[in-house]
Amino acid sequence: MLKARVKVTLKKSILDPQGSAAEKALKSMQYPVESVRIGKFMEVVLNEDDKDKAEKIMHEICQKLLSNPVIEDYSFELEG
Amino acid sequence: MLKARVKVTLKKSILDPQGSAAEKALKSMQYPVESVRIGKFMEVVLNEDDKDKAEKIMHEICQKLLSNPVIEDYSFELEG
Amino acid sequence: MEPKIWRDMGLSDDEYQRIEKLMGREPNFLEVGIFSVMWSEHCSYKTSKPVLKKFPTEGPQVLQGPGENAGIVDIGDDLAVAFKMESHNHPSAVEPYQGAATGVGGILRDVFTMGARPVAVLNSLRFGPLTEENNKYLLDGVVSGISGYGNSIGIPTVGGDVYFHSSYNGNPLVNAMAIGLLEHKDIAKGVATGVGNPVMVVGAKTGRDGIHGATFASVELSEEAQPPAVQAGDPFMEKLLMEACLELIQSGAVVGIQDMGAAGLTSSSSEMASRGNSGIEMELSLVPCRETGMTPYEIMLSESQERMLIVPQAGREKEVEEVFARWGLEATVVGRVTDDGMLRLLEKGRLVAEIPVKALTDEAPVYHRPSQEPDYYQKLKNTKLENIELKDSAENVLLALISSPTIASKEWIYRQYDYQVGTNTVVAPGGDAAVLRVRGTSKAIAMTTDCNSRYVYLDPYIGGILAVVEAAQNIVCVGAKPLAITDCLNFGNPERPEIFWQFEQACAGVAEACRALNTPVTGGNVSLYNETLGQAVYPTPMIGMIGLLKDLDQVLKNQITSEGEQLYLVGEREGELAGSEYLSRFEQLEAGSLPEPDLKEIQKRLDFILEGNKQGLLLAAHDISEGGLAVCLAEMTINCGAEINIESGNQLKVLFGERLGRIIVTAPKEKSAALETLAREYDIPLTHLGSSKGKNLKIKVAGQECLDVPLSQYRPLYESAIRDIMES
Amino acid sequence: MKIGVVRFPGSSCEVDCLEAWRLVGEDPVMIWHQETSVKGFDLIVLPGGFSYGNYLRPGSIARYSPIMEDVIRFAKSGGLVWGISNGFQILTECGLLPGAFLRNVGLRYICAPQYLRVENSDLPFTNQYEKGRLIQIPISHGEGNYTIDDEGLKRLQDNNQIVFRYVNTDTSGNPNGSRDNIAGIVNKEGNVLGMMPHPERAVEEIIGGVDGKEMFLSVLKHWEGRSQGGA
Ligand SMILES: Nc1ncnc2c1ncn2[C@@H]1O[C@H](COP(=O)(O)OP(=O)(O)O)[C@@H](O)[C@H]1O
Ligand SMILES: [Mg+2]
Repeated sequence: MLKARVKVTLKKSILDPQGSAAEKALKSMQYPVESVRIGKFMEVVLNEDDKDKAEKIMHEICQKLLSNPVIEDYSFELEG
Repeated sequence: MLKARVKVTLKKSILDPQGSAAEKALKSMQYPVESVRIGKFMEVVLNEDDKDKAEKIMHEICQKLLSNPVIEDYSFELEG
Repeated sequence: MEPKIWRDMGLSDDEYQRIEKLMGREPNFLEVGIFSVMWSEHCSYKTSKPVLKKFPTEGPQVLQGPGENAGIVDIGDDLAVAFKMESHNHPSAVEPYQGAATGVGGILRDVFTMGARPVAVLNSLRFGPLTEENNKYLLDGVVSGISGYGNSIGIPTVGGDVYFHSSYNGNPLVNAMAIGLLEHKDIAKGVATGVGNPVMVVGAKTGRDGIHGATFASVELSEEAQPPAVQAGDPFMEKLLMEACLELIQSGAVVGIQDMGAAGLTSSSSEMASRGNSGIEMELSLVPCRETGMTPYEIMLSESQERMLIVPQAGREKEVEEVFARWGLEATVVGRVTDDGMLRLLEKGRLVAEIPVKALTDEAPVYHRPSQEPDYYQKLKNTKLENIELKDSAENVLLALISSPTIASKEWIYRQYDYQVGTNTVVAPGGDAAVLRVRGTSKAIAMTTDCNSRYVYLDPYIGGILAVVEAAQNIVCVGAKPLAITDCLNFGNPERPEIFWQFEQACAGVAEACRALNTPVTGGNVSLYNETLGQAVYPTPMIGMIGLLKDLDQVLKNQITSEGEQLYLVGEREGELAGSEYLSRFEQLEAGSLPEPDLKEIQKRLDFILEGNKQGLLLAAHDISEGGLAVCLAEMTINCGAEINIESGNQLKVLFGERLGRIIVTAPKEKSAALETLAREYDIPLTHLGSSKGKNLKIKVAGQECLDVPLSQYRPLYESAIRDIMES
Repeated sequence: MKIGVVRFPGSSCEVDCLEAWRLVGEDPVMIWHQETSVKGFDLIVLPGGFSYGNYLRPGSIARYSPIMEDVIRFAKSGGLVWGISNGFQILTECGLLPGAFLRNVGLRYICAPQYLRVENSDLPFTNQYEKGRLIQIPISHGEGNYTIDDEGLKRLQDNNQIVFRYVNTDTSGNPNGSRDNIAGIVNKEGNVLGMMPHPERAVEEIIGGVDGKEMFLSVLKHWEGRSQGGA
């Protein structure tokens, strides 16, 4: 079994309503915050021990389901 | 300016409907997936150059706003 | 056993001894845990039972009274309505989003477990003032939780009420009501009968969440009270569960079914066995768990959401599994019905608990708590209000009242709720009561929640009456006939004699009004221990009422829509300052003696309105509640102004005095004479107030011009008051 | 006309859509998401609701329901597909329509009456409106904030693919932050429509208006025209 830690972030060009709301709130609370962007963090456990295969699978499921390539980027790390 | 990368995850005992839905979907698409848990990933840029101060600020805003301590855990890394 | 063990679980030493006696031996840890939740106030009603007995619960319309998961009333054509209200106060104080969301989920299960398809949800909310950040945070979280759950499951949230008062600081009230429709033949019950019938757990897996939630709901909130792990809701799972359960009930395979609410598997299994005069034996290792290594104690006490317990006919297990599989859900046999009256629990074949079912239910202790009139009561009652005069211009007072969060439009809240899904919502939130049509018939059902807790605080008996009266008024104002109520009784710590007195008195008032207005109590919920740091909330017996419109075309509007409508006041011209919004806001005084309402007279007025509407004499109706006549008129004239002339009376009391049992109606000019004749027939006071006209609200009292405000001025204040606070 | 309304687990407006079609005299059919063919249908409706709880992203999981493969084929071969609210989200997730959805600006769910302007009335779905007409159709969504890149937007504009825009009459302008006030779009060929507002909730006076009814009548009109043309 391998565990993948996936980060899904909104593309730079896309406005982030959640991030801007958090940013505004933090600024109004007087924190020295410049910007906030909010994405997703996922932990996927795979029934697969071969790192190469796992990597291929993860790319596939990230593109197909876990992220929407129109608005999001993804990256992941695999861990034994 | 410092950038913090924050991971917010649901506590173990808390139900994760999003994760289970994604898990089920991936399984039904025949991927060798054991489990999926979904949390948040945030990037916060701070107007602060002192790492210690930044760390303190990040703990505060994670507890106050970015995570809900009743159901979530958080962790972050600071980067120059 | 160490006393600390049972004491930590919330059992008293006496109660522990009672357990030993009932068991005839020393109970083990798991058994004590089971007793502790079943004997918690939340599950056993040990304090409230003797009081609740006084409610009228019968009537020709009642198909199912208290004692089941929800009450059921007949609406003719072989159709019935199941409805129930429940609190989720403490979980919402700790985690407003999930607390409120799971509150909605729980009450929906209570309704579909009866075989009814939920058609609407209402919510009754009480918070501290929005001048405090924490209360804004709670309101925001609670509303998004209700919205998040109700919207995703696809059931419209069509109404409710919200008040803001400092007594709710730290202990908000979150009560949810659900309404469902069913055919008589589909009524299902929470009973376990038929020796050898299987017992099945269906829906979500059991996790470690909410263990001891029922106990938590039965203590005061304090620094030390350890909240259990918060329960998170999964509305998607609930939706599948609902569809599967309804399908299964229709198949006729179900003997008994009950949701797992407070105290989860423990209460559902023992209550079903108790109602069926049977026993239940379960192998706990068969219960599907979300986490590994869960102990029998954790499995029995978990309050994981979206689970049900089903007893199908023996031999039809496969059918059950198939129905659930179609909806992507698990259904697992975990035990069977026995005839020995025992709740017997095994873990991998090893006996881990064995308790007589009746010991958990019928034999739970009942307390007749001491009751004592609190000191404040006479003092506030005797506060002299005679010398109070209008503090400011009538215009300024009106504008201030209409933009106070308790009175202002709740649109900021209900626009977050999908109140239209199902396309049956005829009167959406914002009216006096919500109205839903019943497809396939010409009928509609009306529903509302109400309780002015300031009245209840000042005089619990009269306040209890008034809560029911207000609900009935709201139902009648949309043209429906009141049918029955459910309640949610939110009070402080009943071990304090003053609180118990409030409870007793308020319930007596509710009972009295229900008897007089012929709206029996079909069920409800008691939420005690609503206190923070020794400070109790105002006593809040929330009333959820439903009514029936035989003819959908007779829905009454609550607002004036065109010029030339004739406005009439049904009832007394003057209200009282006692307990009024005016007094609270402008004199910082919550005091006075509430006049005892004449229920016969009020019934007559309600009948008059229903009859007037039936005869087609009415265009609109709106009851006078918080803020008095001027506020009521302003709410009615949001789209079209009016010129009002009241011949006599004290300006302050006429404009801002409060007194329930008063309703403003409008009639087309050509029907005025007929309406006046009808009023004489019914022998009720009817005063012509004026007519709708222009774009201003103008009011003259006793020949004196006292108010002339353009609706362009008060409408935006009314509509945006809450939004402005919440989004600033 | 043979009309199919797809029911995904978590859909909630499928029955409302059926009822709306019945109101204009049709006899629509519910299609369970696990079926694999839409053969024989003339129109497929993807209804509103919360398919799969709208977990992950709205529409992202429903897009892989068994029936969708054939719906995509059907759409590509010119079949009429009409996605409402969650149905619109599913259509963007599976690429039949461009763009994507973000949470409403303000992060709150909105259920409210909403004014729209009909921008394109030459479609199978809108031929009963005049171009430019203001209509009132309720919205009900938490993630209706339509987004698309500059080129994509230009293509929509140039090809006249924007069908409805949110407009302001009194207080109700753009409710959710949608790019270019977009409330509904079609594909280039004009046979696949996605819209966030709920026309099935605006077909009877008693439940709050009839401005949506023309959409149903438009589809029928279009269909009659086609069958008479012998296509
Ligand atoms: N929490 C809520 N959820 C949904 N609708 C609400 C809520 N609170 C108030 N409303 C709507 O606003 C209307 C007016 O509320 P309220 O001022 O309490 O009226 P009334 O005095 O007639 O009971 C209610 O009838 C209801 O439709
Ligand atoms: Mg009212």
